[in-house]
Amino acid sequence: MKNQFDIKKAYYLFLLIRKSEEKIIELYNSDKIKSPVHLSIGQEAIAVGVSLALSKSDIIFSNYRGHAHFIAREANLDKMWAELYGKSRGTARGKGGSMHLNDISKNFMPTSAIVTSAIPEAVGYAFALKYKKKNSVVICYHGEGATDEGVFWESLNFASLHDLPIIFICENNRYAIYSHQNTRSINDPIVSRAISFGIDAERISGNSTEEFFKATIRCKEKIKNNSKPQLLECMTSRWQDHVGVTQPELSKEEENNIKKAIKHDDLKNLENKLSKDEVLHIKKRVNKEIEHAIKFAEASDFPRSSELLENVYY
Amino acid sequence: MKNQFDIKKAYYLFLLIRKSEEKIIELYNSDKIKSPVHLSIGQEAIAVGVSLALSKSDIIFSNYRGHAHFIAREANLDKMWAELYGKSRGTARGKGGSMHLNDISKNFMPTSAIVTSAIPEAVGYAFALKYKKKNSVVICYHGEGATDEGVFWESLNFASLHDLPIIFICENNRYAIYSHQNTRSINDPIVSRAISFGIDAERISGNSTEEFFKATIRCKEKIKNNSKPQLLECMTSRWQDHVGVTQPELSKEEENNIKKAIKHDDLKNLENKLSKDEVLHIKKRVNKEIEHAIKFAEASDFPRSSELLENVYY
Amino acid sequence: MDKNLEKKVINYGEAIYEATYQEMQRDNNVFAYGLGADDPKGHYGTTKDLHLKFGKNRCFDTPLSEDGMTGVGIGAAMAGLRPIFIHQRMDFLLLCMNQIVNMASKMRYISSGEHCVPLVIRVAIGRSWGQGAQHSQALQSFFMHIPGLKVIAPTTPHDAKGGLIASIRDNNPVIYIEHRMLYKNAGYVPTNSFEIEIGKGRVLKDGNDITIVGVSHTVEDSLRASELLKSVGVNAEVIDPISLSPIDYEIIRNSVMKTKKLLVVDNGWTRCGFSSEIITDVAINCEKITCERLGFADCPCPTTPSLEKHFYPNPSSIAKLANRMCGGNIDWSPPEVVQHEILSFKGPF
Amino acid sequence: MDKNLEKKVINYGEAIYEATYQEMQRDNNVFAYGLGADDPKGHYGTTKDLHLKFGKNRCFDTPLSEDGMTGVGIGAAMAGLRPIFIHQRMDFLLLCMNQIVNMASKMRYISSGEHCVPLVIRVAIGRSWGQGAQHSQALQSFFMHIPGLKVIAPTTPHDAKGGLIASIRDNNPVIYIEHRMLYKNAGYVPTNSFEIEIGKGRVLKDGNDITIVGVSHTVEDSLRASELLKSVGVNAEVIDPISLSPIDYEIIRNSVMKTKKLLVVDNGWTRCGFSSEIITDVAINCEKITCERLGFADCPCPTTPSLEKHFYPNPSSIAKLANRMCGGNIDWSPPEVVQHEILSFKGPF
Ligand SMILES: Cc1ncc(C[n+]2csc(CCOP(=O)(O)OP(=O)(O)O)c2C)c(N)n1
Ligand SMILES: Cc1ncc(C[n+]2csc(CCOP(=O)(O)OP(=O)(O)O)c2C)c(N)n1
Ligand SMILES: [Mg+2]
Ligand SMILES: [Mg+2]
Repeated sequence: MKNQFDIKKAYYLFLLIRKSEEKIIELYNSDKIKSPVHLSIGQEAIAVGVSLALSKSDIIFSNYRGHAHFIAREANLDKMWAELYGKSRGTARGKGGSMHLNDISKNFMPTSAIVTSAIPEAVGYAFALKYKKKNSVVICYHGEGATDEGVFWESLNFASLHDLPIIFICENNRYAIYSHQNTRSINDPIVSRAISFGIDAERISGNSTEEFFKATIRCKEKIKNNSKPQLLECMTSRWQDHVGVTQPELSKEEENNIKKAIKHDDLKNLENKLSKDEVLHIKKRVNKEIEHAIKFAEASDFPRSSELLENVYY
Repeated sequence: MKNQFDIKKAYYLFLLIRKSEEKIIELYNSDKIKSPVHLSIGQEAIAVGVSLALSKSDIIFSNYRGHAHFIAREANLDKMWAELYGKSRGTARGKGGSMHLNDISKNFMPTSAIVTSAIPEAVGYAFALKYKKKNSVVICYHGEGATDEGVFWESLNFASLHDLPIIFICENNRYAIYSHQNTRSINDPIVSRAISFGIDAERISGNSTEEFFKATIRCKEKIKNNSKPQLLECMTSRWQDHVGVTQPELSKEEENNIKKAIKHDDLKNLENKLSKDEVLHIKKRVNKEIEHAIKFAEASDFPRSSELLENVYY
Repeated sequence: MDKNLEKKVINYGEAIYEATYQEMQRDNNVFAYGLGADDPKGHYGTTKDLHLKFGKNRCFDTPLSEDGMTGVGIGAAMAGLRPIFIHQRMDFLLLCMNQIVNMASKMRYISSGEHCVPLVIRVAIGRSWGQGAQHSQALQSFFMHIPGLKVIAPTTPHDAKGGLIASIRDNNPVIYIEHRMLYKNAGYVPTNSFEIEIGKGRVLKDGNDITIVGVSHTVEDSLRASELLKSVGVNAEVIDPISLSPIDYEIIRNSVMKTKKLLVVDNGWTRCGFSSEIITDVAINCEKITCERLGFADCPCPTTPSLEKHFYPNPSSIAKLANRMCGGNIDWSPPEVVQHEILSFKGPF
Repeated sequence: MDKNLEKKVINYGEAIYEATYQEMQRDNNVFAYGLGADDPKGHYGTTKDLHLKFGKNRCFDTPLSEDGMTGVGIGAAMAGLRPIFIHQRMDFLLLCMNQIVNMASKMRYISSGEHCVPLVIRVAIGRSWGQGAQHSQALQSFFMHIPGLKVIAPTTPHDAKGGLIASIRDNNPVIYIEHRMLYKNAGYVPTNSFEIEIGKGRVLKDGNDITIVGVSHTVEDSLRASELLKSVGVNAEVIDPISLSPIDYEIIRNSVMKTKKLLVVDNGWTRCGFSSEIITDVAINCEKITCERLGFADCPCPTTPSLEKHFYPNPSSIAKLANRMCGGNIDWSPPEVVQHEILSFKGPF
């Protein structure tokens, strides 16, 4: 982690996510991918900005929409692809799929398909960090929909009660599947609610990688100084359907919002700040890495049937 | 319901609660009462003040600490006592006990022993009132401890989303069993949290029957005008142990608080506003009613064993 | 059954829709809610456009608050409404256990009959196509365990419709279990409103050699297995219990008295499951019956198809075990039967 | 068992305390938390003053947030701590089902062994003295149903201590079930730290005529019933399974091969319960065994003592049924046995 925003790295990670997701779309109907996928296209800036602000020892909790968080954390892309293919060299030897990625070498915890369920665990992990007097922080990514669940507020309450080192990253794309946030709560309340639960909370608009980076740096600093848990409500939008690779059925208004967002795609903004050569170099690298990952996945075997009953118990 | 505070009636109900609870203490160790009891002594002003502000058609949801709410609603005292005795003429024919009182003729709903569990039901009932275009409101009594549960916030969110006719009466006695509120959340946050969930919320200090009455009237008016759900945080204290009739093990500080509260006992304040004759008359009436209830309970039979399997299904 | 009614071939999803639509039409107190209840896909069409037809107070979306929303349904039911609470996956019921078990199931008892909770909780069981550990559980035994709850799991479109109408009209909380792999199942269904009796099972195929009892989608697989078994001369009787609580013990006892062999194929884990309940009843009440059970493998459900195919019982694993129980060749390998509904399933996820 | 260890007579509650204390001493990663964990009464003394001895980060009270607090325990366990999460009543676990079933039980599987969840969830079952419908449930079958969880329910102080230490050291989530009516039970317990093997049952009394299997407090009642049965010449074998998942099927099978009769006395409802699991295993694996079961009546628990006494199995109802199974006089009315622990129970509530 440096306090300086590294545009090249940001562009590289952003592109790696975008291209991976696009590759998934391309391959999806071939039935090679054995797992439903929740794509992150449109929301990558958050994962990239946040991840660039982290140290190796920081801990990541994410969710079923976790590809961007996984890749931005520089977790093992080969294994991620093998997992999507249901293969034994996958992050969970094919037993988890896209919704349950993990990479322990990067402190990327197994993700859950049940909304909000990993949030109290993230808080528990932060509790353990404090208990053991470690300096790391926990990053807890979640959607705005996750804040509808009561356990979200139980988690925030406990985090604030114990001053735990945790940053909640609320990715507010306004939707839970097809439900707009307004149909689930009034007054756009996430920041005000979080504050009432004793959390330092701030909204970051603009869907800019660099702004998310800076905000995360600020949070980490605040945690160091006053050890209060933090929440960033990161405004963004999801350009694909909730799940799978079909096109979403959108209202005119939402269609326009997404068009606008696409016009301001931060990937282009980052690209514009780099030289042609740099861009070309990164593009090549990204393509190569994705090709490599797909080859890795293709070459891997499916797990043997005896694995069915393995790892139920320790 | 009248908008005028009826001191005589307030004193009568208050005394009826106090004397009933004291009678329970007196009888408890005789093993006639077959049910654990959570006494309301110290908190009666809330139940009395709120109840005097209600109409017949309003709906009450309470909890395991429900004697005061039940009596203040002028629900059937004979049946309550029979229920405490485990007898077949009890409110639940002896199958519910103190923690599951109900009186459908007074719209007093069955109470629950699981903290917070009746709160979403109160909200659901309010939903039904709106659905059926009724004018009544739901009163939902609960402790401050109940606000620790996530489902409390789910309930408030839904109530505010649908503008439901409900008044949450938070009886803040600072304790959940032996846990002080400060060990469960920071910054004394109930009102601010409720507001962030879209609820009109206000704190009422002073433990005064009349103030609780006035506040409830205000809430009912606001519901009529803007149909927003309301919350009153009613500051109070519980003078007995959490459950049973033992004396609580208290810190010096809390002991002093309770001493102070006893000195300002609103029962005495009410009494002081009445003539000697009036007081005497009410005292007599209260004693008679309690005696009657106890006789009723004593005279009732235990349920027949065949009742064991009755009323499991409709 | 329903001899004089006009019938039409519709599928399971349409049957659920029809039941809901007709009941909402009949009774203003019926309303349907849940995550995505009014979304464009309308839960496999089962709630499609109900919000447009009946207004958004009678069919509405909710916040992601399963626990609270269950309580809301209970409270509304106590006030005289008849809510249908819809879940995209049965796994989400784990968030609602307190309300269902501590509140709904006991409301009548703790008020000695003063209150009742006519709430229907519709839950879909998922499987396959990578649904994995958290999106494929079938937890019927939890609800069967609890007095005060009714549980039904219809298999045919006929019973899906008649069962849902009966559930809506029932004054008790009913867990109505549907299986995603059944939505496309077609069959004759009366066009008018009708109820099946909750608590009665159905013999779907007569036979003398062995009794096979399935649950929900495994009834389908048991029927397929019975086809396989014909080729080895085994004539299986296949029973669809339809109602899991109350259970029609009689229909099963009567069948096993005849066949002397019982194979229960659960659509769920076996330990303390539906299958243990059925076998136990038979072990206690019938003499000299050979019993076996099949169900989910004793592990969470893996996503990869290479393992998932060993996780579930299937027509050929059912047939193989049934044949062995009937003294058949233990080396018999029944052919794999194509389960079209599973292969063709591509969502909506 | 533990032949060479120094032993002392202590009660069940003290055994739990001793196990916790010794483990907290041994391993800094062990901590205990839950509602009232540090309150003056310390959960029947089982956590008494631990916050003073080990500091308040190692024994602490929580907000009333059972769901969230379970997740906190899981997360802390994933980070290498060994939490003991304590509940005053098993009924409250209904609020935690999502975390226990969807998260804790599957964490290892969905990460193919990268993670484990060494979390102990201690839960007390209540009964009598008006605890009623919501404070007396015994939901062991829910947890037994789920692969990935271990479940134990010790009866003796010895097994309470050795079982808790084993649970704390186990790398899987363990549901540790204690019964409020057992806290005062006294018995010899090694003073030093020791583990029992999770998954092994124990024959508490040898006999040839019938096998009686209890669970938690009904093991006590089964022993009492076996005393009653002596008077009619029936020599019962009483088995304490101790571990409910994994289950020691062998010890039960071996016993019933000898006695040919099995009576399972559950401390919970019977449908899809512990008793159905045990009887089913025997029905499948052993020949010609007569089976019966007892358990909670098929209703919520009433508060009034006049009905509650019919809700639970008791020594004389157990003895009566066992005697009938052994061909004894069906009109035999065994005397009522005084259950001191129940009569004398007056809280803390
Ligand atoms: C407890 C629970 N309820 C419902 C679902 C179904 N579901 C899956 S994703 C999702 C939307 C969640 O929205 P949000 O938290 O905003 O995240 P996003 O998908 O927008 O990233 C829903 C409702 C679920 N998986 N878990
Ligand atoms: C879900 C749940 N958790 C814990 C308990 C145990 N318990 C019973 S009452 C109580 C205290 C609740 O405090 P509060 O809501 O403030 O109400 P008060 O008792 O002070 O009136 C607790 C923790 C319970 N009954 N239900
Ligand atoms: Mg969203
Ligand atoms: Mg309180």
